[in-house]
Amino acid sequence: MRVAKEVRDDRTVLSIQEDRIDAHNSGELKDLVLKTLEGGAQGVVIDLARVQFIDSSGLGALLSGYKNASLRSSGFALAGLQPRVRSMFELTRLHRVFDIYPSLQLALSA
Amino acid sequence: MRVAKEVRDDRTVLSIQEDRIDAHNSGELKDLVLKTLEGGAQGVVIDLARVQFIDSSGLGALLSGYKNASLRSSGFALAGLQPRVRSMFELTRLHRVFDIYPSLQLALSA
Amino acid sequence: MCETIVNLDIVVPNQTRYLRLVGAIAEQLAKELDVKEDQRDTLAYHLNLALTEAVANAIQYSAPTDSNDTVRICLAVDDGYLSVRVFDHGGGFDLDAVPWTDLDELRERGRGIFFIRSVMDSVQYHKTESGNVLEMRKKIA
Amino acid sequence: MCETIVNLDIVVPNQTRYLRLVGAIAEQLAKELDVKEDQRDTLAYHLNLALTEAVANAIQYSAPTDSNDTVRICLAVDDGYLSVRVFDHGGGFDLDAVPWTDLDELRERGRGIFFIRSVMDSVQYHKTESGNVLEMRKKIA
Ligand SMILES: Nc1ncnc2c1ncn2[C@@H]1O[C@H](COP(=O)(O)OP(=O)(O)O)[C@@H](O)[C@H]1O
Ligand SMILES: Nc1ncnc2c1ncn2[C@@H]1O[C@H](COP(=O)(O)OP(=O)(O)O)[C@@H](O)[C@H]1O
Repeated sequence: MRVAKEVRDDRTVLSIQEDRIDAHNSGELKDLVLKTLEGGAQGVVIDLARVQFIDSSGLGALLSGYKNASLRSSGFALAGLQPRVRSMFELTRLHRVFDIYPSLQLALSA
Repeated sequence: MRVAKEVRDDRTVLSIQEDRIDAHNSGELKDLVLKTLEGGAQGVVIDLARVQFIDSSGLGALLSGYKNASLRSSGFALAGLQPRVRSMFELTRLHRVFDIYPSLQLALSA
Repeated sequence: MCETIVNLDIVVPNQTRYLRLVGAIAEQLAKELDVKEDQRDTLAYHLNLALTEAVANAIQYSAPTDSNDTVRICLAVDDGYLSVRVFDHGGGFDLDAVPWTDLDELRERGRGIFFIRSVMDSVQYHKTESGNVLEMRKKIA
Repeated sequence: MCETIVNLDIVVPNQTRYLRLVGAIAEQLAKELDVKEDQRDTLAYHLNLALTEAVANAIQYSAPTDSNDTVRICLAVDDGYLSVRVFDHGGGFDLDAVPWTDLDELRERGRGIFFIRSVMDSVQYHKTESGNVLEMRKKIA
């Protein structure tokens, strides 16, 4: 999975460079988020602006990150959800669970 | 086939609104060009900017227009060929036959 | 008029890298169906999603010895319905015993069948001697 | 390693409106193949073109009584080759007797086989009792 990693102030931004998150790459995403949190990141922002498709395993990987961040009292936010991706969060009501921002910029200035 | 027809000065511009010209719609294109020439158009410009795919029947429809226009001493030009479409003209050497302009604007100012 | 209009039979290795291809083919099919323009994109997405989930399960729950095995998917359009069948050669399961996902539980798994049920009109699973098949249907006209 | 990796079997009505779907599926397949990134788009386009021409011919030259008939297309990837077969139920023809198109002649027709020959590595046509098949192959690895 191609992901651009960047540290901005106190937060680590993971920008997904794939148009699809599914069972083929969600395991990798999960591992990457966990490693980032283990590495001591105080906050993680996942930029999903390029992602046009996410399946249940992709939501699972993000939930894993969310739960792990909560345990460590780190921040965990999602940014740039495309309409199709957003609809998956609504269908599963996970939009009420995650910290979601329209864009990376808004996530970083929050 | 969706085509926008517009008269600009002494020329009729036919802008193809489809991303594909193939055996399904090339007959219609051929008829439309012939009708336009029969209607007395002094020059016809086909704007192909939106077309991403053309097959042999599509080239045939354009050749029909070219030949009919020549018989009537009308102008006949093509504009806005995308790379894939352009490559079809090169493969068949028809780029040496047709009057081809990079854009509609350049075709009209020629 | 009960004829099958379009029939796609897809066989890919049981590897997740082919999920994208299967989903993309389903989207292309949806785009050619006689549905209202504003519903076409949603239908395409839903088909992509349902197939991705079903094929991922067929891969994941197939027998581990089947590492050289393939997954077969059939898409058929007929009589106003789109039917999708995904075959697997694993131990099978009782679909009716899979409850609707409790959305308040933040489990990492268990939303695949939920998505399939949400976006398709009907889902059935049959165990047969020659293999198992998950069959999903959706009205399109 | 001589196994078929991907196999797509497509059946559509013999109507030109389905050319787009068949071409789009071929493009999706090409995009999943192990070819260099810069060649992938060209390969996808060439496959779309060859299939569009072959299926258009299968539709056009099929028996006129076959108006309820279908066209079958098989795409298979194996052993570094992509093979495409298009079946028709018309009178058939002698492919080897079709000359390379004289590009200086400005005829409106007769560039379909020319395109197929230009973009594929090999083309063959077989008449059999159960139908005819145009088989095209392309090396992909
Ligand atoms: N093809 C299958 N073969 C066997 N079991 C399956 C199959 N598909 C689904 N299941 C069972 O149904 C359960 C629910 O599936 P799903 O909602 O996709 O969630 P997940 O796969 O994430 O657990 C799975 O945990 C599995 O036990
Ligand atoms: N499937 C087919 N069945 C019968 N004849 C065919 C078939 N495909 C091609 N042909 C013959 O080969 C000729 C050349 O085909 P092609 O290059 O596609 O040009 P076109 O179809 O425009 O004439 C056709 O005119 C036709 O006589």
